[in-house]
Amino acid sequence: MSSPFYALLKRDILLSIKEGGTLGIALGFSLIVVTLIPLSIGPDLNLLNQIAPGVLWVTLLLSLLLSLDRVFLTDYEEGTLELMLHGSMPLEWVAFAKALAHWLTVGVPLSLMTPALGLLMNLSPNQFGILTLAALIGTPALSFLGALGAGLTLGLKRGGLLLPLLILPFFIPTLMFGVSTTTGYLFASGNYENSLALLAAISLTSMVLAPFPTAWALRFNLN
Amino acid sequence: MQSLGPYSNFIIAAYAISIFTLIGLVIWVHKSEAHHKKMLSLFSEKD
Amino acid sequence: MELRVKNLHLRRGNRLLIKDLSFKLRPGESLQLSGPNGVGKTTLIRAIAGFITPNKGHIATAKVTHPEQEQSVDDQLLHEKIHYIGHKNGIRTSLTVLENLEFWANFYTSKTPLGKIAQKYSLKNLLHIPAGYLSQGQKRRLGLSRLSMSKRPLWLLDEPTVSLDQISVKLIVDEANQHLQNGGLLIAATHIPLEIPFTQSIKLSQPIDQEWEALI
Amino acid sequence: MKTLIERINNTINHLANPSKFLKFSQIVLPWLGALSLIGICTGLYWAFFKTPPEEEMGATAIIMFVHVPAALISQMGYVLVAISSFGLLVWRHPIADVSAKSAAIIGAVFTFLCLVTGSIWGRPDWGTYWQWDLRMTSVLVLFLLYIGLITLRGAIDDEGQAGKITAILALTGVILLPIIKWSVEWSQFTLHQPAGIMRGQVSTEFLIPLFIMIISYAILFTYLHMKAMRAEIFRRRTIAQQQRQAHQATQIQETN
Repeated sequence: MSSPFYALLKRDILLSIKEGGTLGIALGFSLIVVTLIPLSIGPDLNLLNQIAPGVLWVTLLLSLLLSLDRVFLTDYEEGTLELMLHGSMPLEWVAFAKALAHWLTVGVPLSLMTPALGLLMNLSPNQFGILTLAALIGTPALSFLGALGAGLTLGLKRGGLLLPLLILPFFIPTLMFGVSTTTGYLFASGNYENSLALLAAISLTSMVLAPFPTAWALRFNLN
Repeated sequence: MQSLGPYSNFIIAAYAISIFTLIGLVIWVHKSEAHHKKMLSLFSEKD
Repeated sequence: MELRVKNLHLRRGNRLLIKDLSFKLRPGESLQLSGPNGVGKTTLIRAIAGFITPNKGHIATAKVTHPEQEQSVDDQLLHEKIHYIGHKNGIRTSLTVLENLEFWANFYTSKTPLGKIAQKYSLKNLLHIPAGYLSQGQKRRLGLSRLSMSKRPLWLLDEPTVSLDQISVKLIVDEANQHLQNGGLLIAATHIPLEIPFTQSIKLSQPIDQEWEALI
Repeated sequence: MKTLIERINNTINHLANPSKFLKFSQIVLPWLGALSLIGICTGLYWAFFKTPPEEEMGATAIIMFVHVPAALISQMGYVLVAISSFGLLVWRHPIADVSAKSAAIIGAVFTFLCLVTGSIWGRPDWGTYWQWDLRMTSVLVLFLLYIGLITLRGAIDDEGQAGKITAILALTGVILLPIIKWSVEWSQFTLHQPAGIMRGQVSTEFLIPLFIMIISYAILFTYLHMKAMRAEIFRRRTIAQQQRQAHQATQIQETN
């Protein structure tokens, strides 16, 4: 691991602890969304159990999205991002490090929170393992594609509002494979290992490819 | 002419929407081209 | 290292700000950019810093060992040879002064002890204070401290003395002169005269008939 | 073969010059307009009066003559957006940006038409206006992508910047659209329905008018695209003139 990369990663994690905020909002948001579901469709435990995978994944997508617009914004406004262009590390690695930091500070905690949300959706504790595992494997794609969206909307006054519209369609593959992994395991209706492998493939591909257009967008925004 | 059958409403609706939207689009590009052309000649250097 | 700017054209939107600008900067030479606001000083500096792609012409560096040959290095490599001090300080207000210094030192893989840098820029007593609480002058000094972190041949200073007191201005001037004596290159845009013996000067002025032309 | 490539290259270079494009389009546009009008009228006449009713799919199959061309053109439109975006990012030519901007708006309208006609066609066939089948779903995603492109461009103030950043989104979309489609298909989310129109089950009497309609729609798209590009070029030139005059006015004020 190259040293500037590690320095940036360390700084971003330190910042998320110091500035707090975003993670709390994401966790709180996911809790309120899952609370609203039974309130809106009625407390039918069987029905809740059946729709749990879909609801939990949509909740995960939405709450992760909430914190994405901050990924580059403060650094851009304070002039740090432009100076990162002059480091020994290409901007692609900067984009990678910042997306990875986002996953570590938002994606991982949100994934670890899913069992608690599963409880509210009438899932039994022996199903929590696969739920968390799938979330952990699927969320890197969300962070890395989301960072791309954050890079695209960086120069906008209200980029945070546009970001979901641009990036949610790109989350569909993760959603599809995530839900089919969880459903496959929970209801034994299908093979879940394949879905899990594809979920991992989507995450790895996003991690490898997304930093390139992200760095491209960042360069254009420094113009 | 073939008979449109019991679903003629649907057929008419599909065609009407398509044709009116396309005509609208044609009118829009015409108007916007004419408008911007006029603006350009208005602001162009006379000399 | 030598900086070569050749037939540079820069535009912002529909306006051609810099037209056909060429100059050369050799080791130890410095260039002063002057002129009223909005004539393109910042744009020129940001173009050399690599943030703006020229519309025509090119910016390149060459090794001085072969002055006759056109040995140009591509722009990507230029990035690691530049210290850019812009309008923004590039410090994170929620981190302490020390955390900011540590990050930049690691990011630039600097070997200079941080204590020495803090001493030089009179930040020693502020190390554990969040940067957000600093005064404008202190923030500026923290930003400028990057200049001492890694040795880089080309310094681009855009209004470096903004919100600095007399002592700090002198510090910057001394640093810049030291840099030039060591064979460095310097380009500075300033309103006020600096005690730097500039070898070249470009006064960007606003011609009445400045070119406004649609890109298309 | 080589001369053909050279000729295509020359044509592209020729058209990349905005002034030459304006002249060229001025000449071509009336012909394109007339051709697409005649084509659409012929196609529709043929479809309604010369074609026996489709036996397998029922009378509503006649909707295909406006649905299938819209579906194809919506995809072609995106391909054009992507090619233009690529051209902008690689050659940095502003006319590529104008082309991408115009194609996105018109492509979005054709996608909308595809969705609406498909939905209307679905009601008698499926018993519902919206069926989450693979094709409808992927057209919906395409539509969302078009909307994203248009709103992103609209949200960025600096036009040069807007073009380049939108181009990145367009190219990302090209890579992700097939993956999205495949993921929807793979997860067996979509309902299985009988194979449709493009799988050779259409009777041959239908193919000729369908083909005429597709060609006419393509010509219409070219017509609309060229017109919109002309408008956009005029608009950008006007803005430059206005900025120049505003600037000159302040200069005169200062010298007085």
